Amino acid sequence: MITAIEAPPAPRRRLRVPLAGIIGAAIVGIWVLMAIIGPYIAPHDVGALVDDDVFGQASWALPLGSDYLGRDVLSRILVGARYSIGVAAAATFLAILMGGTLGMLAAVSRGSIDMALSRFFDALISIPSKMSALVVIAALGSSIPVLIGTVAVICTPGAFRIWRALAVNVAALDFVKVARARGEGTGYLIREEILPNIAGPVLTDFGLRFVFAVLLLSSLSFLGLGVQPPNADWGSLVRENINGLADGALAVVMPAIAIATLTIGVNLLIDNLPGRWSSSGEH
Amino acid sequence: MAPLVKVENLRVTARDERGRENVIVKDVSFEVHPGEVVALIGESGSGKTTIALSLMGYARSGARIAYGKVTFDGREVLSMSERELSSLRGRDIAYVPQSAAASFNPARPLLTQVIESSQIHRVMPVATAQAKAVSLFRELVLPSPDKVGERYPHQVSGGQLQRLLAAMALVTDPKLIIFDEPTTALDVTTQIEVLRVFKKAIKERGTTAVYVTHDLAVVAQMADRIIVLRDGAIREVDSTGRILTAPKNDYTKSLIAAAKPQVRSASAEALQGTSAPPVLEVRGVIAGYGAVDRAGIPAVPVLRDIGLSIKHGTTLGVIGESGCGKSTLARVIAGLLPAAQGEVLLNGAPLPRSATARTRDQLRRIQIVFQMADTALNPARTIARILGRPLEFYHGLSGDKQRRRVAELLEMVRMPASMADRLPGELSGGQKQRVNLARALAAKPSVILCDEVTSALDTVVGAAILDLLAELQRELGVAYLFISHDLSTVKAICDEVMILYAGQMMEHGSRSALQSRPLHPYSDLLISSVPELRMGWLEAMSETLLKEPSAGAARLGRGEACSFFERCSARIPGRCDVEPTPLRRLSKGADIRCQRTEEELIKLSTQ
Amino acid sequence: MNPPLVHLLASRIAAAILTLGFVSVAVFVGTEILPGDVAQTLLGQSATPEAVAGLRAALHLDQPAYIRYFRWLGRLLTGDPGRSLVNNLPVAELISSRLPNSLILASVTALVCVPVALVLGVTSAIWRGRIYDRVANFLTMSVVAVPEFLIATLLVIIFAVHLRWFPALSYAAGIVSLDQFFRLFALPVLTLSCVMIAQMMRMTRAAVIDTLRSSYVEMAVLKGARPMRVVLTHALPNAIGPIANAVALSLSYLLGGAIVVEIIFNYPGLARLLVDAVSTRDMPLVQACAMIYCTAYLFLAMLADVASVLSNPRLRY
Amino acid sequence: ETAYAQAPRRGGKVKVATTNNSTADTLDPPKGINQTDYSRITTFYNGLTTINEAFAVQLDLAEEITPSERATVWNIKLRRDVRFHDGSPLTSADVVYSLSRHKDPAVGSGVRVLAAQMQEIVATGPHEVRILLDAPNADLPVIFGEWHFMIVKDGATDFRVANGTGPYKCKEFRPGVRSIAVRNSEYFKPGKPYLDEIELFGIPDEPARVNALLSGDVQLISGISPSSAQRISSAPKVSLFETRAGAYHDLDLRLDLTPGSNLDFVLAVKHMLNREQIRRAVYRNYAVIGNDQPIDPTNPFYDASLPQRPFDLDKARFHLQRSGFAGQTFPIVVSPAAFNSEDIAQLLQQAGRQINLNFEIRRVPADGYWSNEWRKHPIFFTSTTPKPTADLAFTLNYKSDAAYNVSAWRNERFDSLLLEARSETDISKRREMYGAMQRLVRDNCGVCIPVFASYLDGHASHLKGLRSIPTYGLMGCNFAESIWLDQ
Ligand SMILES: Nc1ncnc2c1ncn2[C@@H]1O[C@H](COP(=O)(O)OP(=O)(O)OP(=O)(O)O)[C@@H](O)[C@H]1O
Ligand SMILES: Nc1ncnc2c1ncn2[C@@H]1O[C@H](COP(=O)(O)OP(=O)(O)OP(=O)(O)O)[C@@H](O)[C@H]1O
Ligand SMILES: [Mg+2]
Ligand SMILES: [Mg+2]
Repeated sequence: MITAIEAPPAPRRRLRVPLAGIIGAAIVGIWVLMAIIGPYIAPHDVGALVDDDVFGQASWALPLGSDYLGRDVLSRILVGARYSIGVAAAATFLAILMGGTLGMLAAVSRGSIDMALSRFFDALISIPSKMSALVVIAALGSSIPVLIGTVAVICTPGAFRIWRALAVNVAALDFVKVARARGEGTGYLIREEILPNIAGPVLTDFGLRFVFAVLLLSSLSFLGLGVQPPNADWGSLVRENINGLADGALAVVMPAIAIATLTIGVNLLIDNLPGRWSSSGEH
Repeated sequence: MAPLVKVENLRVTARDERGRENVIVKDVSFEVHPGEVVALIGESGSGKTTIALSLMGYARSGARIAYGKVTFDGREVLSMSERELSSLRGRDIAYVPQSAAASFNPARPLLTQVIESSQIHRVMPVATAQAKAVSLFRELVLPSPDKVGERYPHQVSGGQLQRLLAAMALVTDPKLIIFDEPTTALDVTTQIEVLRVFKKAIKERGTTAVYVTHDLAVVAQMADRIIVLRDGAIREVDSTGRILTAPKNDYTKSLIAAAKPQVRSASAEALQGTSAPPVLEVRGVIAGYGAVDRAGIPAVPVLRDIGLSIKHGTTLGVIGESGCGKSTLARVIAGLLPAAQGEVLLNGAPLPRSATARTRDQLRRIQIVFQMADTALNPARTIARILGRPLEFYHGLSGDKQRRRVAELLEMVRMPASMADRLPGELSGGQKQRVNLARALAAKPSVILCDEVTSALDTVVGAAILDLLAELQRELGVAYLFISHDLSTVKAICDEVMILYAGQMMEHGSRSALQSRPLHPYSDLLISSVPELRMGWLEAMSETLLKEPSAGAARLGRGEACSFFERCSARIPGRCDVEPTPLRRLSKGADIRCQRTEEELIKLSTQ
Repeated sequence: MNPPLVHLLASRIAAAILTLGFVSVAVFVGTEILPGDVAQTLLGQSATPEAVAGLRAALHLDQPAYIRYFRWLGRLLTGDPGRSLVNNLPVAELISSRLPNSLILASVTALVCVPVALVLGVTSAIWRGRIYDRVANFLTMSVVAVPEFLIATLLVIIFAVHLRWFPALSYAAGIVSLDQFFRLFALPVLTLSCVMIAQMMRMTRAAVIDTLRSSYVEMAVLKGARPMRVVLTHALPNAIGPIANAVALSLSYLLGGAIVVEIIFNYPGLARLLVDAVSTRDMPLVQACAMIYCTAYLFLAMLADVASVLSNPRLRY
Repeated sequence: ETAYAQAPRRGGKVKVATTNNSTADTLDPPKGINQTDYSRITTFYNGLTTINEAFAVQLDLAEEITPSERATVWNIKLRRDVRFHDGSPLTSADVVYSLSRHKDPAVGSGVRVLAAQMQEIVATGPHEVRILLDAPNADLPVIFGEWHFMIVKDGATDFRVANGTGPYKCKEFRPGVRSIAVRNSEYFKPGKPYLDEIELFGIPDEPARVNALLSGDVQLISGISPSSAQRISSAPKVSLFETRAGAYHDLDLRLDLTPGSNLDFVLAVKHMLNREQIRRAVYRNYAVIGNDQPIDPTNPFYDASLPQRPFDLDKARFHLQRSGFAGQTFPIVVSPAAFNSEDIAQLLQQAGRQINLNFEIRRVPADGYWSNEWRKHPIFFTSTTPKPTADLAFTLNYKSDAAYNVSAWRNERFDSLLLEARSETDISKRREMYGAMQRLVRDNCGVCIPVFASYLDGHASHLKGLRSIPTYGLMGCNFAESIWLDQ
């Protein structure tokens, strides 16, 4: 006669992460580890021609085969992890920091600040991205920090829009009015009143923007921004080996899988964070 | 007769702040028979809402029905599938939740939400449901019943929302209605209408009801049987008559004893000190919602030429019908809703109309306790942080000091300090209300605008809170604007009372003036509508009240003429509804807004 | 129509004009900052200083920047976007031959993607945590993680080269039958969908799930609403703001970001025109494309904001 | 092969996909800058001459070209049976107009340098033109075979539609989209052209281009990368078509900047180039080993006796030590604009590691490479197209004062040999001089030429008539009048 009706949700202070979240965290963890130690455990030099054949199949010596020049795909992926993960994560954080903060600021301030910020980002998004990238290269030269900055700037307007849209709804609620009536500054409103209440969707936005950043990297490095040969981020690995696609070369498949696993890992983790941050399961 | 509801050994647990499983309902068993009204009364936080919800097989997030059996109409609720539960909820069992503001979807018009259950369960076509809803609105004396359904939740007052919720439950003619504090925010006259509607539904359709409340007077009118709860366990179950007249349990006794409020009021000196300017003064305020036109009148005018003043260390009670503009007045004073005209003065100095333009100290000095306790708390922040923030913000308290003060504040509002780590969603309705009050206290203000601060509290805790307020007033000289619908409370703690009707001040005088005649006809109606702790009062009352032409709800913004005209027993057609109503000073010391002279009023009241 | 909305629209239109002005200045400054100019790109590898100087003079590029800008602006205000510096064709003509293509591709994709994404997002919110949700998220995230050019190329290899179901190139003048239309657009639309669906779907899911925490959702459950109804009529309306914005962002990508698809399927759309124009430093053409893109974006953003305001009565009144 | 055996068939439509496509696409011959433009130009126009498979000059619109005064004055007689697409006959005015235009900077001609030598271009009769050069040049007829020098109608300025004398008429032309050419039934070459229609457009993305051929969407493509060649040659119903030509992608060291100013360093780099490896890994053997001089084996003046420079790290180390740059780091600028530069640079980088020399690869955008980066750094890459004559190959890129002397090489002996050779008529003497020049370049110039790359085109197997003309892929971009479809 006893029945437990509602599934008990994760308690707040004891962080219990669902299995999916653990899997996600594990994937992300492994990749982050690779990003750190990748270059040291890579069996070959990233630039070394180790195979006479091109697009060679997997073998003991080259577990993931060789690329379009006959280089070791495994080593290239291991070394590339640093760029794809490091740069993309840094850029995404930066973009979220700028876009998110300003988005919430716009939502809290409304009025002319909102209008000015919104239109500014609308304008930013309307400037052809190829042009902005080229201008950046021309004006600032090419380096990893510049690459991070550029990816961040390109990702910012989107983050701004989404965050603002989320924050606007919260900013109209009573408890925010209470805080305003207390005389709280914008910073507090953003940090304490708005942010915790949009955490779920905002994290999802982070996950998506991270993917975009990873993919954006390859087109920017193709333009010559940031990652320089013989190093390459994963997107660029896919790009440079695209001719092997018809034969199913591992050189093109494996970097793509690397990106996909990273993406899925990040998003699994985000979807299965404990407590209020959770965006799955019951409430 | 087989019971409609049978609860056996119900145990509900919730995880507490340390993640431990905590029993919040302790092996409760009771029965409800068809056509019966059973009241659940008890301390705030005693598990009333939790029990009510578990009758529908539901537990709030964080809580879990751990054990027990609930039978409804011969079916076992707790072992039902989700699908079966869905068809039960809303159709066979309707629920009127405690927190009205949070229970409405902010994005949808009210009417669609009111008739939603009927549509989900396909009990009637839309048109029929709408017509039925509108007629319920009318019975529940909602303003413009045909139109109010088009509004959105944030556009109506707290009491109006509560009535809309009641209408929502009544539309589908369920077998069992669970009322969770359905009249907490209603003034007495409205409450009478609402209770009458409930009675009618129960009588005409044989509906069974579980009535959760803390208001013993209401219980006396509504319930056949009373279950007294405390700390999640049943203390006493008996018929209403016996509980009210001969309670056995000590706790029940204390509840009933506390139902007759003692007078707590400011010391005489505080009233004497006339030289200093009043702490708070409001002059000629016109306010409302929507765009302001060129004449300075908002699209939806609510307050019409309101003035008041509160002296240091005194309490002004504001009473009036639901929707008359009490909360609006508080919002205007707090600067949340800038007045269209008029000014607000703090210690004699005019305040900017909008809160954003006020200084931090000005803001600190006026604190508002929101009526809708639920939505005024940030759901993502723990109580400790919610209370800690004003301490830090206004007084720079941090770390251990802050924590100690938070514990103190919780203690003051009769809540265990361990609740500090909870999120608002894990509190009961009354607890949230007290957190709101505690937050206002934390600022150490000179004026607190208390918007229905005790409406969700049982008599014992309510009395304790009133004691607290009085004590603070004595010690710190805090002044209160005490908005309430509960006349007895107002009479008990207020030095002066202002009676509002449709945004107009009808009578303003000292507490004692309210107790002596003559009164403004509306005040008269209000006072005679206060429910008494005696069974059968409602029936008797309805008879007399029904004779009054009271069907119409207040009309807003009719220029200078009297807005109480339609319902006034002393009205003079052709004069009251056309001419501007004068303000009169009565010999007892009160001001009233009426065409009738003092003599006429005396004569009328003695008839 | 209610006052805040009218106000919103009016101020938006005014702001849009300012924004366009800002964009045009930014684009102009951009083309100025970029090393190289039309003369150099036209001459390519054969650009010797004298040749460049000669061509530059012929194209009036030797005039000061602000004069060129205001001359362009002046002409634009009279409704003439000028001529391409590269091939001397009227910009209006170049654009009008490309814009419809972009619009067709964008609208076909939008018609496919938006409903699919919203349905996926909403259903996975309804069945959150279940297998369906996990699979849907897994799939959308995996396809969005694959670089667009890889998806496009893969689709071509499978469906055009091996199966021969669809053509590898998507441009054809004079489409005669629905079948042909379908065949031509199948692969580009599929590619774009892979990129776009994830963002809309994930934001829909997240925004909906977020609103599911509210007490009014609890109340809906207590009214007997089934999960589907709870999500559709209670959670969704409150999540429209962020969803509309995610959709607007994704759709804006269709006009300006379909470059990979346009290149791989050889589809003559606006994105490629813009990229070409940037590479050749063809200022009037870059400006025109940027203006169109900006206008479209502002329009979408405005729609999203209107949807956002309409869905939230607190903002509306 | 079989193409010769069969008689060409008339009729049919062909879609051709080339490598470039942008709004800069042009029908104005002087403005052409890439294969797409050249292919269009040859479809709609003719030149005075063309160059054939054997690298020899053939008359086209000209009936006779005769030099006088030691090749300083040239008299040209035009064919009389040629009409433009608008029906007007070809006259000397058209030729004078077409040739003179190159000298106008506003036209933006790609061969203004070559045109500059024509001091005077005058009509001496309705079908006669006389050209006065500023110096003798025996190769002038070859120059006329250049795509840029094709003949347009006198006074033509509007190039939205081509009005030429070519085998096809222009039915539609949209820059950046496509052109449609329809048979010119009044073409002056009897029996030609064979096809009814040619649709030409560029697909810049190489895999997409290859896929378009494989899926049957197009019948002829150019610019196949060596890594896709295998896919095409193994696929049914399509064929790979290789054109050996003197195109090379050279690594250039500026001799007037550090470190190229040190000849030992240059020699070290030249020895570090693993040409075999480059040919195999980068070009999949669709290339001929180069010897750091620009004359390729298809050229009649190629000096086979010149010893091939080997990949020799010991020598490289030796020169590097002598140069004193060992252990230092130098940037190499690469760009997608200069084909294969990235890959070659990476192989060089690897070789450098082994002898303690670091190269840091700096990739710059293709966009604006030629105007902003090219030749502005000490070490960079160039893509050089084949030149129709040894003289041009040297004159344009190696002469001390040449506009495109990318390594800033100055060598008086080379310059004087070049001038001598130009006016020399004795073939064997000329060969000797060109041999000496090849050696000079090989040993002293800053241009490193690892291989000569073949042009790879692909076509549907039933498309016939392609022959290899060593000036460019797609029959030197002159396929239009020769190809036909076999059913
Ligand atoms: N999700 C939760 N997690 C932990 N404790 C909870 C949770 N929900 C309710 N509680 C606790 O359970 C007790 C009973 O709550 P309930 O809402 O049933 O009280 P109530 O009798 O309705 O009180 P009130 O009259 O104030 O509304 C309270 O002490 C409350 O703090
Ligand atoms: N945002 C709004 N827009 C339009 N009308 C509103 C709005 N908010 C409140 N109202 C209306 O203004 C009137 C006064 O509301 P107010 O909240 O001040 O009432 P109240 O006296 O506090 O009533 P209660 O006792 O029921 O809380 C009500 O009729 C209400 O419907
Ligand atoms: Mg309760
Ligand atoms: Mg109120």
